[in-house]
This record gives sequence, structure tokens and C-alpha cells, in this order.
Amino acid sequence: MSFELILFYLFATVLTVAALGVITVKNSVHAALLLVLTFFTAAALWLLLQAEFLAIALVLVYVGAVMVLFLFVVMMLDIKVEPLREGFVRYLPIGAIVAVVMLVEMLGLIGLKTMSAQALPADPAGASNTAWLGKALFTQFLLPFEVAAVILTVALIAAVMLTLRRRVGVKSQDPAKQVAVKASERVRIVKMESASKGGTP
Amino acid sequence: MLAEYFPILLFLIVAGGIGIALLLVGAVLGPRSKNKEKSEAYECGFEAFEDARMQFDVRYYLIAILFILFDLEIAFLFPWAVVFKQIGLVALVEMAMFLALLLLGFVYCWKKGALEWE
Amino acid sequence: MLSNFFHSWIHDPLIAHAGTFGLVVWLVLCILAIAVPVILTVALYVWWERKVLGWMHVRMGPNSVGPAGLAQTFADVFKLLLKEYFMPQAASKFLFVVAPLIALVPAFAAWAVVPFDDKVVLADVNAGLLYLLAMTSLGVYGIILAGWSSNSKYAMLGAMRSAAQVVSYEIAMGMALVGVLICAGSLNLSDIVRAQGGNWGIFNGFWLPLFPLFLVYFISGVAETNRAPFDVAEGESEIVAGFHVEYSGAPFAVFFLTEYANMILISFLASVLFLGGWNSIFPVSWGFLGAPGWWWLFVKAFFFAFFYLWFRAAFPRYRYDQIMRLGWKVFVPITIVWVLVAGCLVYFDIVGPGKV
Amino acid sequence: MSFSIQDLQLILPEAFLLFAICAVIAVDLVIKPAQRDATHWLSIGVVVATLLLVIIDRSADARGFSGMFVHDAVARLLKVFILLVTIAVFVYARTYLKDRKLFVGEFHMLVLFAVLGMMLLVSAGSLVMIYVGLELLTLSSYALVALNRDSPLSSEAAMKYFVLGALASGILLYGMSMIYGATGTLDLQKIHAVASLAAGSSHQTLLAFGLVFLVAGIGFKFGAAPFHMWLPDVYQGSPTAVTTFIGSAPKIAAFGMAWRLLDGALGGLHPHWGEMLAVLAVLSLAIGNVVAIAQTNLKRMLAYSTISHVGFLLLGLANGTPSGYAAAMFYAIAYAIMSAAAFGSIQLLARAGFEAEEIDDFKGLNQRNPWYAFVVLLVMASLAGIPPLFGFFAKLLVLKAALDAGMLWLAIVAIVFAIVGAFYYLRVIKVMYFDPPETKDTLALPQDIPLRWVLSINGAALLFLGLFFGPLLSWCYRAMGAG
Repeated sequence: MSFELILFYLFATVLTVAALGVITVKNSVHAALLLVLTFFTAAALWLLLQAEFLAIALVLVYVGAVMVLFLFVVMMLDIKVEPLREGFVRYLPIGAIVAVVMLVEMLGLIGLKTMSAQALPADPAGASNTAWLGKALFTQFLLPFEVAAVILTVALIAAVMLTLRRRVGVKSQDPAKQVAVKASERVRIVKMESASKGGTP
Repeated sequence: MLAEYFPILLFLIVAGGIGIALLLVGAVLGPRSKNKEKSEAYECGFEAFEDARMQFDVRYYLIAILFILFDLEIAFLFPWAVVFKQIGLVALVEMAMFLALLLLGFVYCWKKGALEWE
Repeated sequence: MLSNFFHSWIHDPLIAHAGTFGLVVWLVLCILAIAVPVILTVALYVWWERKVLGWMHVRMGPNSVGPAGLAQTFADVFKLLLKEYFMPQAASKFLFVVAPLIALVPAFAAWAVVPFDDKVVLADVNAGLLYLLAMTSLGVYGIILAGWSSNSKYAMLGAMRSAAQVVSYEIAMGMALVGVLICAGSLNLSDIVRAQGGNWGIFNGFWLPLFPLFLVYFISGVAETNRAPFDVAEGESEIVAGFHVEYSGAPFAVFFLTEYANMILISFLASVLFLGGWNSIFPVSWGFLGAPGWWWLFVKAFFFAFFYLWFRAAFPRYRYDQIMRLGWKVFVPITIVWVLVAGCLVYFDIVGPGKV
Repeated sequence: MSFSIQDLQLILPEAFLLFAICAVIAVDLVIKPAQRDATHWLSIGVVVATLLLVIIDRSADARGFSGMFVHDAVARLLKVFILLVTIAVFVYARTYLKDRKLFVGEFHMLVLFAVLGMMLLVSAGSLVMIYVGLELLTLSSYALVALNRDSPLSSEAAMKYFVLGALASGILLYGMSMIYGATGTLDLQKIHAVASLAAGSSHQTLLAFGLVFLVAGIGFKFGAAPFHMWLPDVYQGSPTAVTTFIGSAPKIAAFGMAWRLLDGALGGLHPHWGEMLAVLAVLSLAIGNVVAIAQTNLKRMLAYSTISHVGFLLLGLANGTPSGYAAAMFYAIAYAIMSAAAFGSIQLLARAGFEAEEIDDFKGLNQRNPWYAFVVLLVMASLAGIPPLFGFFAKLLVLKAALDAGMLWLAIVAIVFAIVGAFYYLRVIKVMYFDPPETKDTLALPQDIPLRWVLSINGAALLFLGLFFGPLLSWCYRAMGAG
């Protein structure tokens, strides 16, 4: 068994255990962290497949960004876990059936792996994985790439639209206005008659 | 390629080892004395009224969402930056459009006040 | 050269006698050769910081322990290790212990790809820059977990503030990296340094064509490490020490180490990415002065590291809304626009590897 | 493989739409809330202009962007009707949204983005394009459903829609990845070539697995039983203006997607997916029609009616012949127009603080406003499939295609459930014409002239297209290349 294979089995085991942990542990923060571990090991597996860019991008985007949001939400919303888990046992049979079906399919996939219509083009000339990906992305996949930009924009708009609430009654100073203020706006000089004129003693 | 990543794996392990070693040294050398007052959360001196894990302003989530979106854009920019010279003008225009859309979304956020921190 | 010496005296015999295992031992030695100096540098840096702050305040700084107070930090470290550390009653035990580790590991692991000299780099990976960004983005976990697991209000507030801040500045930082990438045409850090070599010395560095990005990068780096003037996460007057308020003894030392290791890392990266790394600041033709070497990298890094201290001594702390405004409303637009400008500059061959 | 100017020509309407959306956003950011009408009319103008661009485009069929984008008669036909229905959606929405303080620029932006997604979806030439087009459509739809974010019902609907929609996308993507694994290509045409060759070989197992996931994903997006759980809640929970949109044009796009995937890519596997679709069709017809009878909420009833109509549509798709596809396409278009009119009439009756979404709200409509009662009559009768209306011919065509393909029992099941289904549509008509109104006062309809006119035209179109269905039908047949 080669070293690579040992690493593969190591990561695959960690991945499976972590993924199982995500759906079984009681504490939702622990679940989120196990999901982080799952992504991490998945990235390691991708790296073993020579998909350098994708592996690190997985860490960057999923672990570095998406899971941070997850953690924010899970930690701050303070979800009480117990009521959510009530259905777990009830739905277990259905879930188990689905899982078994998926497993069978996966086995089918593995059995059929060698029958792929054509071998997918490997990294040509051992060039950098990123460059290869970039070339595909910006020539052949030009249109989907631009549509992805549109999707991101929609996500931006939707996120702002759905979550943004202006708080009322917030006072904040605007330094520009403070600096630009003139004396006449702050102090009003009122001409008043001298009090002594009336002649009260 | 994998040979180049192996040191990184080792580094992760060694760094973890250094951290664990420090913590262990502290645990072994440091004194221990149990005291109820000491193990309370650090606050103003009263006992804490409530759990510290409260709900937070939705603004924090919004920041996190915006961060994800921009992070994704950066992930797209990386392969582009490596190859755009070889592809030429098309790639430049493509990314200009991509960034223009991004900027539009950004202007939208700005105008709506999503970047305002009151 | 020094590295050749080690290679022939340690690496070769190890491989010859112990094969793969020998390779692992060799790599671990290399890693320690990076990690231990980093730790020592942190100690010296802390001493230097206190000295500089002292001088700027017209006082002495540490001066009693060891020559010129040099051993002061070491004394502090031993003090911290010998102190009791306790855990708040309401804390999540496991996460409370693990959080410092999670903070420390990425801060150290990022060093794996830093090129100290030509071919003197532990992991010469193709996607080095991306790896760096990924590691930086992991730093936020230590903060969030520490803050949350402590179950204390100050820690929680500090963690939230600092997480949102770190995350905001990461965008600007990532964009600045993209600018560098455009100019260098490679994600490999050694290639990036080589692309800044040439006959103009320091003016071959990317800081010139990417000046706005250069500024944005370093300032974001300061904000990323939660240092003054962006240190609201641990604004003493408001929320005591922020996310690590409940930590004491050794775990606190780990957080401390992480913060300073990160600062030094940012200083090194700024030098590598914008100032030409190990290249001399003088033209190559100037003989001894123009010869490239690791010492140049260290000089440049020292320069940035000093800036950190200078900022701390000179600037008042930003308000939180000002920090967020700077990150989102100033840096993000600047970087987006400048990325495009950089693209045009490179496309029209005004800037590129080997050009000014 | 690279990009050329011809590609831009092919995609001109979409490119124009994208730039116009950017302009709409820019305008909306500049104007004051009181001038929001500008956004509204500009959006309608944008859709009309895009429609014109699609119509005047007489260029030959072609594939552009490395086969990512397909320009053909089917895509053009579907786009025309997507855009037409969208115009109606915008016009219906104005007063309704204003009354509820929901008249915001985001509604227009998101609808326009969704339209762009649909146009790309029906022109997709690759699995990737199918996916990104679909995501653009659904992401906009999720946000639209949650438009009224202060309403718990609306938020709940959006949540359900989002979670199940994401699940469906995941399933679809999983199926796509299997198909990619089996064929080694993402291009629909190439998949078609490989998948057809593979028929009978060991390849088929993998493809069939992928196909199951694909069909499940399509079923989810259509809202076909047993993947219909989200549909009633979403229809009921979202603001009616949004229901009008997600209940109409996306059905046309979903047809386009299903056709491209099933026939365009996996035509060789028709024996497999034909059966699956037949099962989905029967289940949808049964569940949709039977459960709809029990509903008192009109929006919910129309949701179940959607499920039953999807059943009919799938019946057309299932038989796998060009005439079947043409019938299904005709049906999808007919349904979208009918659905827009149905939800449009709910919006006509709605006022501030009153949703008019219960069937009882329509009591005695004839006495209060005979013309709009007649429009609703046309809509309901058309949905029920009563001759000589549009809906009748749509049903007839599908049944004829099914009979031609030898699917006798399916046709019988469809007829039986169509008759069952007629009951609940007729109930609405009965309520309008034979029940006394709950209030005596004449109906205060909104002073929204465009709304009244477009709704009247929409209702009249059901009659007109029922009487003169020939041109549309032959257009569908020609596009599909059927005799």
C-alpha cells in the first residue's frame, strides 16, 4: 500500500466519522465544527486527486467563509437542540432506506467507473492546476461564468433586501458636518435691551 | 505536486504539537486552587444575570453574507489573474463585466445603507 | 551557502539511512527551524515593542532583566506558564481548551510557504498565495470559538466585533493579493518574488504599480491582526480584553503568541508580495549591495514590523463604525477598481514580470 | 472554442436584458420612493423591448459560446411567451403591491433577473447552463416569496421553498454529475450522442441512476406529485403578485428545461424516463384534483390545480414524440396564460387590508361587476377545460398525443381526473353567479386602468386563442419539428 493510499484512507475515515458526527452530536456548535472538519478532509482528498486549486478554494470559501456564517448563526441564535431532535427516531427508517439506496448507487458507480465514455483530460503538461482551470473557465465556460456573476449580484440584493432593517432613533454624528459647521449655525446673538433701563432698584 | 503539500500537512501537525505542548506545560506547572468566585464569568462583580449567548444584531449576519459573496468573487478572480494574459482581450472584458456587476451590487448595498454601522 | 551545507550534512545522510522516515525527520527539522525562530522572534519583538513604545513616550521601557531588558519577555513567558489557568464555570469545556490551538495552527502553518531566499522555502507549492489567503481566513475561528466558549459577555462582544472586522478586511486583503497575482502571473510565492527582480532594485517591487493595493494590504493586515489603531476587539476601556478575557496562564500565552506570529507573518508577506522579498533594494549591478539574499527580506520585514509599533504609539483608536466604514466603503471600492487598472496595465505590457 | 461576435448576436436579447436590468437598478437607486412608478414602467418597457428583440430576430438556428447557448425555434417561442406573461405580471402587481407597501424596486429587479434566468434556461445547451439558469430563476423566486418579510406566513413559505428548492437543486446536480460521469461531457448534444449509443450497454445503469435524480429534480421544480409539498404553502404564503409570477412564466421555463434535458440530452433513454413521467403525471393528476376540492382558499386551490395541470403537461412530455412535446409546450403556454389571469383577478379584487383570496370573497361577483365576473368565468372554465376555451384545446392536444402514442390507459385516467377537477372550478363560478353577495355595495375596483385592460385582454385571449388556436398550434408543431 502506497503512502498516498494510506493518507487517502486516513482522510476518508476522518471525513466519514466527522460527517456522521455532524448529524448525531447534540450540540449544534459542535456539529458545525465537525462540518468544518468534514470540509477540511474533503479538501485534503481533493488535493490527493491533484485538484490543487479546488482543494484550497474549498477551504477558503467553505471553511473560511460559509462556515463562519454558519457559526455566527448557530452560536448567536442559541438554538435549543432537544425539540428539534424529536423527529429523529421517527424519521430514522425513511432516512435509513434513502441512505441504503444511495449506498447501492454509489457501489454501482464504483463498479462502473472504468466504463466512462472517454477518459477526462488530465492536467496537460503538468501545468499549474489553477492555470488550467482558469483557461477552461474563461474560454469554454465564459457564459456560465458571467451568469454566475449575475447570480451573485442577485444574492447580494436578496440578502440586503431580506435582512436589512434600519434601526429607528439611532443618533450618529457626521464628522464632515461637524467640521463644516459655521459659528452662525451654533450661536445666535440676540440683541436685548439692557435690563437697567426700566429703573427697578 | 503532492510531495510539495506533504510538508504543509506536517507543519499543521507540528504547529498543533507546539500548541499542545505549551498548554500541557502550563497545566503541569501551574498551581490549582478551586474557588467558586474565581470560576465565574468576568463581569462587573455581580453574578451574571443571564447567559452571555444572546441574539445579536442582524447586521453581523449581513456582514457575514456579504463576506461570503465577495470571497466567492475573489475565488473567481484568482484563476483569472493567472491566465488572462494568455487569453487576451476577451478575458479582460469578461472580468470587467464581472466586476461591473459586482460593483453594481456593491453600490446597491451602499445606497441601501447595508454598509452603514449605526 | 548555508542551506547547501545543511542539505549535504543532514538531509542526504538522513535519506540515505532511513528512507521515507528520514525524509519526514528532515522535514520536521526544517519545520522546527522555521517555527522555533518564529517563537524567538516573537519574544524579541515583544521586547522591541515595549522599548519603542517606551522611547516614544520618553521613558526607558524594559531595562532590568538581562542586558537592556532583553530577557524581560522570557521572564514573562515563564511567568505565564507558571500561572494557574482556570475555566469559567459556564464555559464549553472542550472548545475553551481547543480554541487557542485553533488560533495558533493556521498562524504557524502559513509560514510553510514563505520563501526566505531563492529555493529556501519549505513547501514550494503552486497555489501558495491561495493557501495563504485560506490560512488567514481560518484565523477567525480561534476568535469566535474563544469568545463563544467562554460564555462571558465581554468575550462574546469582543469576539463578534473582531470576527466581523477580520472578515471585512479579508475582502480587501484578498483583492490586494489578486492585484499582485495579476502582475506576477503566478500563485507561487517564489515566482512572485522573482517577478520583482530586476535592475531597478526596490523600484522593481510591485508596490509601485500597485501602490493603493500595497497600502490597503498592509493596513488590512493591521486590522486583520486586531492591532492598534483597529484594536476595538480588545479595547481595554470598553470590553476589557475582548475575546480572550477569560483566558489566563498558558492558553493566554498561546493567544499572545498567535497574535505576534501573525503580525510578523504579515510583515514578511508585505515584503515578499510588494517589496521584492529577498531581492536587494539596490540595483543588481551594485555588486555586494545589489546581491540578493535572505537578509534583505529580514530588513524589509523589520521595517513593516516597526510600522506596527509606530501605529500603536501614534494613532488613537478608531471607533467601530469608522473601522467598518474604512473596510467596506473605502478599501473594497479602491481594490476593485485597482484590480481592473492592474489588469489593464499588465495587458498593455506596462507592468509585468521583469518590468518596472 | 473561443468567443466570437456571432455569439453576441445570438444572445442579444439576453445581453440587452442584463444591461437593462442594471439600468433599472441604477434608476431605482437614484429616484425617491414616491417616484417608484418610474421603475415600474421602465421594467415593463425593458420587457417589451426584449420581447421585440426576440421577435424580430430572424437569424438561423445556431449554437454559441462553445455550445453553451442554443438558439432555436423552441427557445424563441418559449421566450416570447415568458416575456408576454411577465408583462401581465408586472401590470397586475402595481396596485396590489402599493396597497401593501410592498411596491419596492426589488420586486422589479428580482422578477427581471428571474426572467433572465428563464431565458437562459430555455436556451441552455449544456448541463452547466441549465444549472446556472435555474439557480438564477429560483434564487430570485426565493427572495420574491419573502418579499413581505414582516408576514410570518410569507417567511414560512419562503423558508419551505428555499429548503426544498435547495434540496431539489442538489438532487438535480447529483443527477447531472452522474450523467457527466457516465458520458464525460456536459454538452447536451454530445450527451445525446453518447447516451443513445450506450443504450443496451452496461453504461445504462449509471445513466439510469442519474436519470432518476434528474427526473426527481425536474419533478420538484415543476411541483409534480409526489414532490409537490412546497407548492400549496408557497402559493398561499407569498404575496399574490409574487404568486402570479412564480405560478405562471416559470412553468414555461420548466417545460423548456425538462425538454432540453430529457429529449435533448437523454432522448435515447426515453423508455426509462417515459415511464417515470407517466407515474408522476398520474400521481399529480390524482392528488392535485382530489385535494383541490377540499380547499376554501382560492390561492391554495389554484396551487393544487397547478399540480394537476403539471400532470397533464408531463403526460405530453412522457410520450416522447415531437407531437407530444408540441402538445406539452402548447399546454405549458396555455397554463401560464390562464394562471396569470386567475391570479390577476384575485389581485383585481384585493384591496388594502383585504386579500380576496378566499373563494367566498367571490360571492355574488356577477351582481357587483358583471364584466369581471365574466372574465373570471372565462378563466375558471378554461382551467377546467371547457370548450371552446384555450384550456380545452390544450387538454385535447395532450390527450390526442397520448392516444397516438398508444397510452390509452393514461389518457383515460387523465380524462377521469379532468372531470373530477372541473367540479372545483365550477364551484367558483357557481359562487360568483348564484350566491348572494356578502356586501351590498358595488365593487370598488382599483382605479388602475392598465390593470383592468390587461386583465380583460388576458381573459379575452383565453376565448380568442380557444377559437383560433391554429397559428399557435402550428408554431408549436413547427418548432418541435412535428408534422
